[in-house]
Amino acid sequence: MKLIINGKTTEYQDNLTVQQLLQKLKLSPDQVVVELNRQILSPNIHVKTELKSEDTIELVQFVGGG
Amino acid sequence: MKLIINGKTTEYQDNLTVQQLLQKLKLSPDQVVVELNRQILSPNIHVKTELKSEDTIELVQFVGGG
Amino acid sequence: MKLIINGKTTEYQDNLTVQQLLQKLKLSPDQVVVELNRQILSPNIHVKTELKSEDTIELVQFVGGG
Amino acid sequence: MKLIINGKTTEYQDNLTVQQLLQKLKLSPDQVVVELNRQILSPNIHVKTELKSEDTIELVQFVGGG
Amino acid sequence: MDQLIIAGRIFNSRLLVGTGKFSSNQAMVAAMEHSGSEIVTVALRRVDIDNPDDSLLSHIDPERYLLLPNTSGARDAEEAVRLARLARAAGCEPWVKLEVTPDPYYLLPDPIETLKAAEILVKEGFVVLPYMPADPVLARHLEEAGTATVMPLGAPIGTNRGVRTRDLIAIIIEQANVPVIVDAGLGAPSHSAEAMEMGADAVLVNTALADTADPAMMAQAFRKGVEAGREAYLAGLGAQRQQAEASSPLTGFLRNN
Amino acid sequence: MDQLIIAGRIFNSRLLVGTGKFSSNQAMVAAMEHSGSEIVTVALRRVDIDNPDDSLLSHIDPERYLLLPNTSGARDAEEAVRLARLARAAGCEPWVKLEVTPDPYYLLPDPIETLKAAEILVKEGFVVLPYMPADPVLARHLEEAGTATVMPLGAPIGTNRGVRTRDLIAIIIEQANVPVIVDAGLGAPSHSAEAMEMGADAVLVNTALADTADPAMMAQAFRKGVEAGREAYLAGLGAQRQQAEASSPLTGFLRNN
Amino acid sequence: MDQLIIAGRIFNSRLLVGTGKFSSNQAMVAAMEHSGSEIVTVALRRVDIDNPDDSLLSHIDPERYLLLPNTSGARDAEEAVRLARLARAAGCEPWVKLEVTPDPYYLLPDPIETLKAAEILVKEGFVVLPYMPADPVLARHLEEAGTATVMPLGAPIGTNRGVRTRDLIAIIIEQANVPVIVDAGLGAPSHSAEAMEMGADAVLVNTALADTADPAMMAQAFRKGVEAGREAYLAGLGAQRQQAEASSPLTGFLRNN
Amino acid sequence: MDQLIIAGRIFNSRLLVGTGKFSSNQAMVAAMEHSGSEIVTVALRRVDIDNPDDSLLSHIDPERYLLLPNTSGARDAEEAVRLARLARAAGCEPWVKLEVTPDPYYLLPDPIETLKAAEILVKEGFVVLPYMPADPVLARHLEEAGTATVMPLGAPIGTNRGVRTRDLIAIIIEQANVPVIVDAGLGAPSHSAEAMEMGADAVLVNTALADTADPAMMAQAFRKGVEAGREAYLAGLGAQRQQAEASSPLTGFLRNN
Repeated sequence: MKLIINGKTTEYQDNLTVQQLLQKLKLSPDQVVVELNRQILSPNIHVKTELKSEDTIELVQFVGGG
Repeated sequence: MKLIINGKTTEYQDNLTVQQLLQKLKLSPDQVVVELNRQILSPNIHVKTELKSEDTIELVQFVGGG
Repeated sequence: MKLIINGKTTEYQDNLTVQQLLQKLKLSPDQVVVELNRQILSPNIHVKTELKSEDTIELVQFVGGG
Repeated sequence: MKLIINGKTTEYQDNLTVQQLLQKLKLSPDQVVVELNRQILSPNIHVKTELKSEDTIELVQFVGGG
Repeated sequence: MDQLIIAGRIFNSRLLVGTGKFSSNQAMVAAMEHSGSEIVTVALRRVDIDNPDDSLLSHIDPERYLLLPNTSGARDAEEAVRLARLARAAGCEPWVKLEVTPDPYYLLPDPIETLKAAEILVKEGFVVLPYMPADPVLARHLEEAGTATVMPLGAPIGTNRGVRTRDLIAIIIEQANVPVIVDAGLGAPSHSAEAMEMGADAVLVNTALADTADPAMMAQAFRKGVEAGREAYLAGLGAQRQQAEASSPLTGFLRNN
Repeated sequence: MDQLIIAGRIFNSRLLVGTGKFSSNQAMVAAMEHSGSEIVTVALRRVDIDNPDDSLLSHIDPERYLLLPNTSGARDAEEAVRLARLARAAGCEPWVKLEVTPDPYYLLPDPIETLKAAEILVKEGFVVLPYMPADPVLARHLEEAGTATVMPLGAPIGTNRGVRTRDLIAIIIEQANVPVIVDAGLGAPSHSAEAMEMGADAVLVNTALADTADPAMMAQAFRKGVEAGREAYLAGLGAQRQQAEASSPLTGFLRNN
Repeated sequence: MDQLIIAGRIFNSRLLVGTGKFSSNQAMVAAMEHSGSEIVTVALRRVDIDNPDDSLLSHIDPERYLLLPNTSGARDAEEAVRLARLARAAGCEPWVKLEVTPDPYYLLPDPIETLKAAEILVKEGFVVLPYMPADPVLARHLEEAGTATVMPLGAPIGTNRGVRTRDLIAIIIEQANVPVIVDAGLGAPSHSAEAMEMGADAVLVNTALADTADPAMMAQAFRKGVEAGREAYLAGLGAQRQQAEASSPLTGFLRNN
Repeated sequence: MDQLIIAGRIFNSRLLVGTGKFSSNQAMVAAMEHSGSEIVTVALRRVDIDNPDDSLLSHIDPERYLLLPNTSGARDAEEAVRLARLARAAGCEPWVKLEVTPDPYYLLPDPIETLKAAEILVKEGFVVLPYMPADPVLARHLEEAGTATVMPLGAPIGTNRGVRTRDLIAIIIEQANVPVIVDAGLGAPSHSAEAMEMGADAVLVNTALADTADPAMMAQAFRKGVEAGREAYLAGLGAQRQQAEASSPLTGFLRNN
């Protein structure tokens, strides 16, 4: 399955939910916000959201800023 | 005939063209621009433009400005 | 006896020491500095300093200043 | 004869007048001012002013300045 | 008691601080604490998948500070709105420091796109604090659009040049019905004091705190500068004079004239 | 700990205050207390024989404040020396703020007479703090004459115009080996902070405190302004830049470019 | 030869003058002549029916001056467009100085409505010279909309305060691809020279010429000020320094050290 | 006709130029000619015995320019007097620009030594033009000593920073009975125009002319700047305002309100 994550394309063998993807990437859901195909996902649906090939995912977090 | 000229209402006995109005007001057509009911009139049609009651006329000219 | 005090001339009947003058003027010696004929007097000699006619006395004190 | 000219000491075999010194140095009298032992010399006495050993001579001229 | 009220919320500090460019999180936290600030700005960025840094948020006590996400990096209204929504989704309260800066060199705010984004975000229920040029007419438009404050720039971000737009900020302060927060360019406590003496309601500082050998002491200095300016404004400053005026009585010196 | 040392004496406050022109002694005392100052200036005048006002001194706690008599009103060195001697005779310590101002209109200091008086007073054992033009060469002459400080003016007395002589005061600070105290013209806390940020050792303020609706609050504001400027100076201020510098990271926004 | 080109039209003067507020038409004409200007602005107003004044135009030689009608008085884009069309109908060339100033007190330009009007007028074939805030991003929007110049304000109209928006105008000049004309607030020839030294292409002045005892001499003074600033810009100004630099050689004075 | 009179001598130009630091004598001469100046300053130095350069004087037409020798390099009154005498012995008229600058770094004038030298030189029949700090009281002392002018500095020599001592120079101009010539630090024509608008009688420029790619054009620019400022001063400048003032009539736009 081909996913475009933060602008980079990556191959994944098996199917994934958003929750599983975050686990693979070692990201805790309360640290990042997930945007799937330009739609913001609220954390509570990570578990039941299946990813499909060509999905575009943005993972963002807070950093220092003025 | 009731004309609203530059915001003031005035009564006129007989019918008037724009040209005749300017003559009455002693204004030369090359000094003023005439706006009739929000439409700008080019000088060459002053003569054939009949005014009717309730017409709104703006007569403007250049003054000093920065 | 004629004394010039702070620029003003005053007549006094009887002889005076500096101490007596201050008493007359109701000025406490620790509030004012006395200059007698351009010489600064230290408080401890007020009592034995006799004034004579034509003496010029300056009485100064601290006031608010920047 | 030892002359201190503009801070530098120089040896001269024979006696010199100020005029002769300027000639040796290829300096025209109307371009420089001569100070001999802290006394300013007017050009007209250059010719009759004999230099002696240990004389201190300053030769100055105009340069650009603000 | 003298308090700053933004969108109905009460603050006792009139100094907002940014969290960018600090040499370490420790330096940042020290600066935040010494500043006495109750509002700190943060930015949103993509996670670096390969080495995700530890979360900034773990260093900021949400009981003590209101987290104010900015939309820095947005070049137009659409990008700014998108960032604001992401920030809210991250669990922040719906407050946003709106920044739209198409020019990456001077990072100056875009009046057109900023107003457009403000109108959208207000409708979506955001409390909008817009970074803006020192433009009194634009300030009125933003206020009419429902922004919670206006944040005119004193000088371009990070220049440390102070209140270079003084005349125009004075007009904004005179005309505004929402708090005026001077943002950007304040490089020294004297700059922050000057802004407050003019009647600004608050100031926001970041570069000046991050860009020093001792962020904690500098933050404390700005805290005092802001308080000094505010208190002077409340007490009432004397007018500038052309002629001198003696501070000591001139009459009655020891001479007769 | 950061202390101000003048003639070997240690002070914890870097704000000197004048006692002139207050609406009441109560207002003066309140300002003195809130300023945190440890040095207050006073002037000498003839007693008004007909109605002597109550002594100023009864309002100033000598344990708390060093009384610094000035020579205001003096138009030349001779008058200044005479005033200094009278002040000492009044029981003050031999400290004097030397002021020689021949022009009653702008009250600007006389460089020639000030230096002359300084040389005499130093010989007589006075600790001399001379009010002076912002003139770096004169500052060196005074220092060589043995003055304990130099006190260049920021702007003419009472004008509230701030550090208008900035370039020259910066040179004085750079070259001085004695404390530099900026005196006169500082009308707002931001002005005092600016002077301290430049590296001044202290400032003296009077008119700005007396000439306000709330002297106590204004004095506190100046106290904070002076501390803010000093701490910023110690922490190290960033340089002014022509170009902007982002306070948020610019890279990695949600776009692919 | 150094010429100003606006919308393909060549001008030898870089000073535009306004015709408002002169004590008499004679004073206005004298000022125009001594200014050397080739572009003069005029306004449009309702005729006073009861006593129409003599036409301004009879005093302005169309061979010598390009008449530039402004839209002063317009509070939004619609009114500005209406005024521009009337001016064109009056026989002027389709040039317009676009002014949209909703606030009658400070007369500051509206960035939103100015851009909106500019887009309409450019489409209608006008050569648009927009009066605008000193806002570099707005300048780019206007340029992209097709305006012939940008005219950032130096200070609010009629204040005579000079180039108070200096930092921002410098950025506009650096980034602009159309002539930058500094408008409003220039009260003295030194102000106009400063703007030109910064690299402005031209300046517009009115109040300063009308508001003086001798408009003709003041106009000549501004002419020289503009030329002086332009020539200095072309010759290349030296940088400001913190340290002094001798203008006379320091070495080799009459001493041995 | 508006003329400058110094020591009874009439000049039509109010711009004095220095001859230092030019890249070539040709550049210097071109600058002198385009400046319109009638007074040029020169310095005195030891001849370099080993390679004496060609005389500066051969490039300066004595019919056209009054040669004004300065005492640059002098560190005290004695050295200044010695240089003045040497200059006179060189055949110059007894005019001297008095400079005493003990500090080789900032080259600031010494108020004490300058006054001392002025008193000596005036007694010896010199026409003395003293370079001085912007110190109004010192200006009076120099005037009383008999100097022909006072020459307060705008900023340290060669810094190009402009009239940084503005407030004090304004007081000097107000009080002086001799011509006030602003010297040093004027780096742009706008600076010279500003000084003249304030009422200065003349300015002296050197570094700004030598330190440019085109000295001739820069000299012409300063000439125009000086004339512009002078004419504006004579015509009468308008006051600065806080509020805007319309340059177009505001009433009677095409609406009924």
